Amino acid sequence: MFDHTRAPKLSRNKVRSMKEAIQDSVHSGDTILIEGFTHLICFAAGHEILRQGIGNLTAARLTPDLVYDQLIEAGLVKKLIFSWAGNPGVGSLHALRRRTEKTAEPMELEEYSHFGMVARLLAGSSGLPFWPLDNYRGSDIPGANQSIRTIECPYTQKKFATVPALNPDVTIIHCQRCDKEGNAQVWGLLGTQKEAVFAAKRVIVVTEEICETSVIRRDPNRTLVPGILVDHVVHEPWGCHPSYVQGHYDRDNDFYVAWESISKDTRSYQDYLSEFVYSVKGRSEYRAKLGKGLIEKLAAEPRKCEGVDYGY
Amino acid sequence: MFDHTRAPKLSRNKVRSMKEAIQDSVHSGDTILIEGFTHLICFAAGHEILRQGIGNLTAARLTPDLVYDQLIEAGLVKKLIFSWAGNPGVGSLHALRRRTEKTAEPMELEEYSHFGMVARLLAGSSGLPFWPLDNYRGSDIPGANQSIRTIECPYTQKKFATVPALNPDVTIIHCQRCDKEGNAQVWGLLGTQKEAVFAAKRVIVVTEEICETSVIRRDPNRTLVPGILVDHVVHEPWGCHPSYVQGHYDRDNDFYVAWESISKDTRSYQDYLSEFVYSVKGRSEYRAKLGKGLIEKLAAEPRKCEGVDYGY
Amino acid sequence: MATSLIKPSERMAARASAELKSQDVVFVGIGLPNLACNLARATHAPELFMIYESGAVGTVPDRLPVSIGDPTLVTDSLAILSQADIFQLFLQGGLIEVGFLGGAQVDRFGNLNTTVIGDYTAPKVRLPGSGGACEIATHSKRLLIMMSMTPRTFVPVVDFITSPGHRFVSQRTNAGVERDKLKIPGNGPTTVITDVGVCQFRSGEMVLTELYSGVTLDQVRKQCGWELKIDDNLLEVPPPSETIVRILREKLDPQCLYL
Amino acid sequence: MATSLIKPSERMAARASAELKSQDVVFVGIGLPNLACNLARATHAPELFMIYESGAVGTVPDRLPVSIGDPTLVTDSLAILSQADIFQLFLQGGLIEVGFLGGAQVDRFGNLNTTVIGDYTAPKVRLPGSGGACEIATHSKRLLIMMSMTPRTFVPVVDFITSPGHRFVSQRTNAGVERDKLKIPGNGPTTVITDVGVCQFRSGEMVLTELYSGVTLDQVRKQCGWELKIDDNLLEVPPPSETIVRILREKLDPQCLYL
Repeated sequence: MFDHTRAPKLSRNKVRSMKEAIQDSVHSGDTILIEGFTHLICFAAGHEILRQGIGNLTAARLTPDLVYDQLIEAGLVKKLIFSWAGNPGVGSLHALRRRTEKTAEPMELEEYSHFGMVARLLAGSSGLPFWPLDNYRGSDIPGANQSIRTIECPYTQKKFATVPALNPDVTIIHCQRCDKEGNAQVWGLLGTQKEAVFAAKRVIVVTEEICETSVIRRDPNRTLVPGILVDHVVHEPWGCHPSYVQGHYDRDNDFYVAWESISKDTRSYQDYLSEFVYSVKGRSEYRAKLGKGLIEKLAAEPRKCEGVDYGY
Repeated sequence: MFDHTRAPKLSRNKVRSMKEAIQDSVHSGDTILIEGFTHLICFAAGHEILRQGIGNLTAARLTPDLVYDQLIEAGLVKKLIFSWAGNPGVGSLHALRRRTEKTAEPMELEEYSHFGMVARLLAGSSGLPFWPLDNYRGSDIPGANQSIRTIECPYTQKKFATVPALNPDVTIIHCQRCDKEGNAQVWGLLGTQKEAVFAAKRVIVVTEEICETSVIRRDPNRTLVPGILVDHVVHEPWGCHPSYVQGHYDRDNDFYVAWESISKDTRSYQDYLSEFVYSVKGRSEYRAKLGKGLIEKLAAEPRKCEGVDYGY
Repeated sequence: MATSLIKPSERMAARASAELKSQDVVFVGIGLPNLACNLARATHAPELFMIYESGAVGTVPDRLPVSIGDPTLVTDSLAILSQADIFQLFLQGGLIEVGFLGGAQVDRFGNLNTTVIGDYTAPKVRLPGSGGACEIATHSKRLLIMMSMTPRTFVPVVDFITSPGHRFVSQRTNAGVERDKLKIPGNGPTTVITDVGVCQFRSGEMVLTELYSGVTLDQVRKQCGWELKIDDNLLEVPPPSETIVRILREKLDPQCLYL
Repeated sequence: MATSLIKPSERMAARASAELKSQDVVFVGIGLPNLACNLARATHAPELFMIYESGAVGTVPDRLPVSIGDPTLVTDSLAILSQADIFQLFLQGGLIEVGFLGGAQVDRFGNLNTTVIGDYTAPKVRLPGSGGACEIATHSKRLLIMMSMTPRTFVPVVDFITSPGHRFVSQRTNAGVERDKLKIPGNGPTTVITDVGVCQFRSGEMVLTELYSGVTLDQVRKQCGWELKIDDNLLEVPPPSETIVRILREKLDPQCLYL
């Protein structure tokens, strides 16, 4: 929880390279949150953290997904805060399993349900140290996580669960478009991106497209994150692959399926990281490696909606 | 607070006249909430309640505004739940003042701040009996309202204020467009419309325009209220005057200013109600009485934004 | 089409879809539940109202979503809400009528484990965890469970209660307590759809009420980790019609992602 | 332009605008605060970042908003948020640097009354109530108060503390308590801009630090309901420049809504 000490971020031009933004905002020992629920998971940011080898991280996310599993495989994560750790619709996160099953030195896990993680971010973003939710009665989850506590309603005397605020040192989100000040517009699935940004000490917004502020101002209801929360803006087209960006490119479901066998074995896992992360300088090289065929296959077919009228 | 007893409302065609919708949804003794913060205040609904003379109401709103003052003047309100009762930027709500100052039989008031009212609706919409907020310490408001209580954070042992859930019997909102099922899209100021709808037992959506469901589906992020919450849809262009609808018509600020003298005196107040409420059958007659000049003056100048791409 | 050619997963999807009525508001999970919902929509329940925990409301997917956040769930949906709204307004607000869950283990009271096999701190198998399961089990008015029945999955005591059923017999915190005493808002599991038959809950305990044609009671008894109660009026469920199998195979899951 | 022609409200707006720096994040109220903010934006603080409790963020109004929900605040703003987000994320989240309030009564500790004159249950005057005032006074890092000084408005004890100042001497719940003891997150009132001069707070109590040119200390003493402390280094504030007065009159409030 903050004590009203955050300063608004009002610089006019926050555009940095991914390398600069990560270097400046992500430090060894940080609690990080790369947000995005299936949609808008910024793999480009995860890969840059891998390249810079920033370790000792507490990694928080509802769904660690492949992006955090890669950080775990590289040994950069000391603790995982999460609610569902799998490869959606496919299988397991194998680095995570190797670090938790039959190991002498298991990784620290702090585990909630999705609602619990959402509630942690609601508290963190709202300046409250806790958030109440009607959940967990009868479940063993609170027994496995001492941070889940109870509170009594002053009106009904009913007991409710609470979770503590989550305030990441740095939150990274990806959006369809933002201006140089970081005013970010998102459509399609919103996940907990807004809450994750408002909860964080430092914020990086990665974007498919940098637009003029006038574009933002023409449709202010579309803005998910006001720029005064944002430290750095990174322009990184295709920054989410194999995740997706509505209106830009589809999810690479084949990759998620293939990942099961790539990641099951440490050797092929390391080979993958070596080829697609460590030996590329950044996202444009990565994109080139994907190949034109795949890029064309995943590129979205246009399906534009109508605008609305803001006149008065 | 609900006990999971609400049924979703899945009728395909919910379109009714304002008369039918009010008759069916608003009953004597109800707690009502006509939502809208400056923007989208549905005077047409308030006027229909006046015409039907539905009384004994508990009227809840952050800003009672002129629309509730008229219900008070007509003697239909037994209790007001609110946070700011004035004529914004102009003066007082005179019916309310007559019922609270130097009167033998004062109206019952339950008073919060805006944040407190918002928090009541957050609780009501979220299925919790209370909502915590960091507020009211040092203020006399909790001393004047026993419903504001405190709760102790299980992590920091700090005390926070709580307010109880507000679950209106009926919520009425106004929107720019919705389909016949009540899927409602709103832009411009959002107030607490979403929370008010999710908190209510019955919901009326009044709209400037009824559109095809395909229009809603082309831009699903624009939807504020899913139709499964909605009982009735009323098509009522200019239903908010003297309030406004972004993209349709401006606020009639001159009327709000003129209201100060109309409402100061009971005689002129009743004359107004007689002419603009009781002697008209509905909104189209009211609109005709406004006159072409005013309609033209208030009609919005178009200022359309661009659409976005939902392809994949 | 001979019954023998029909896969158990197809029978499960077909039987689960029959649980859904047009206009039910259902919280859709990934995998077989998703197939079952889309089958219902393609057959007897065209107005099934589907909500996904990713935030998509009133979806009309035109391909089988591989994940609950697939872009096809967004395009042409009625509304996209934040996950805070999905969990607070829809689930906690009591608006979800039907929830769907599966798991690695289930016990006779419908307690589900998707967290660990073995001890929590030193697990034999680390499973994905709750995701939305705990709150779906807490708040859905009706909860449907879809799981293949084996002695390893239908167990006397689950290793971890991720999602609460009707009575809690875990060695952990809630041993012996009943659901109603804890004032859990949703009604708990109502039906378990397996690959051999269907169970309902009587006084909070699973009872086999339907057996798939071609399956014997002996087979079921061997698959279940406890002595499963059998209903006096056990029904035999015929195989799904050729039409339904064709819709499943050709239209809904031609790549056999879940079948 | 002679000083005598300048209205007190113009001096207040001009002096208040000087409190605002470019890039301050300010929570704008209606009336004179709104004029002051827009004057700052039109002069020395073009990048003043304005947020309205109605949900408009980063506004650039091209006419004087008559209400805090005026459509001109929406068009071309940077973002529109729900009021839940404004109060929870921005105010309670501690992102508002400058808040602006006025009231019917203020005491020496900066406690503000916008609720009732007289007894709460049988008031002489029923005022509008808090609106967002209580939470603005609770959470703004700096709080500016704008009020004309009269013996009826600057009172020894306010009839009702709507919005907390630095020390609470109400006959109601919080008599004698200091702000810090209650762990109120914002820093409380910092400056009071009146029609005769400006006060700052020293150890939580108002001290007159600036006197408008043409106003005497005697006049101030007559206007204040308690023995107002006077700063040793009392400054004289010159009248606003002709340019500023012209912007106020011709550009910002030609209809004299607030001037």
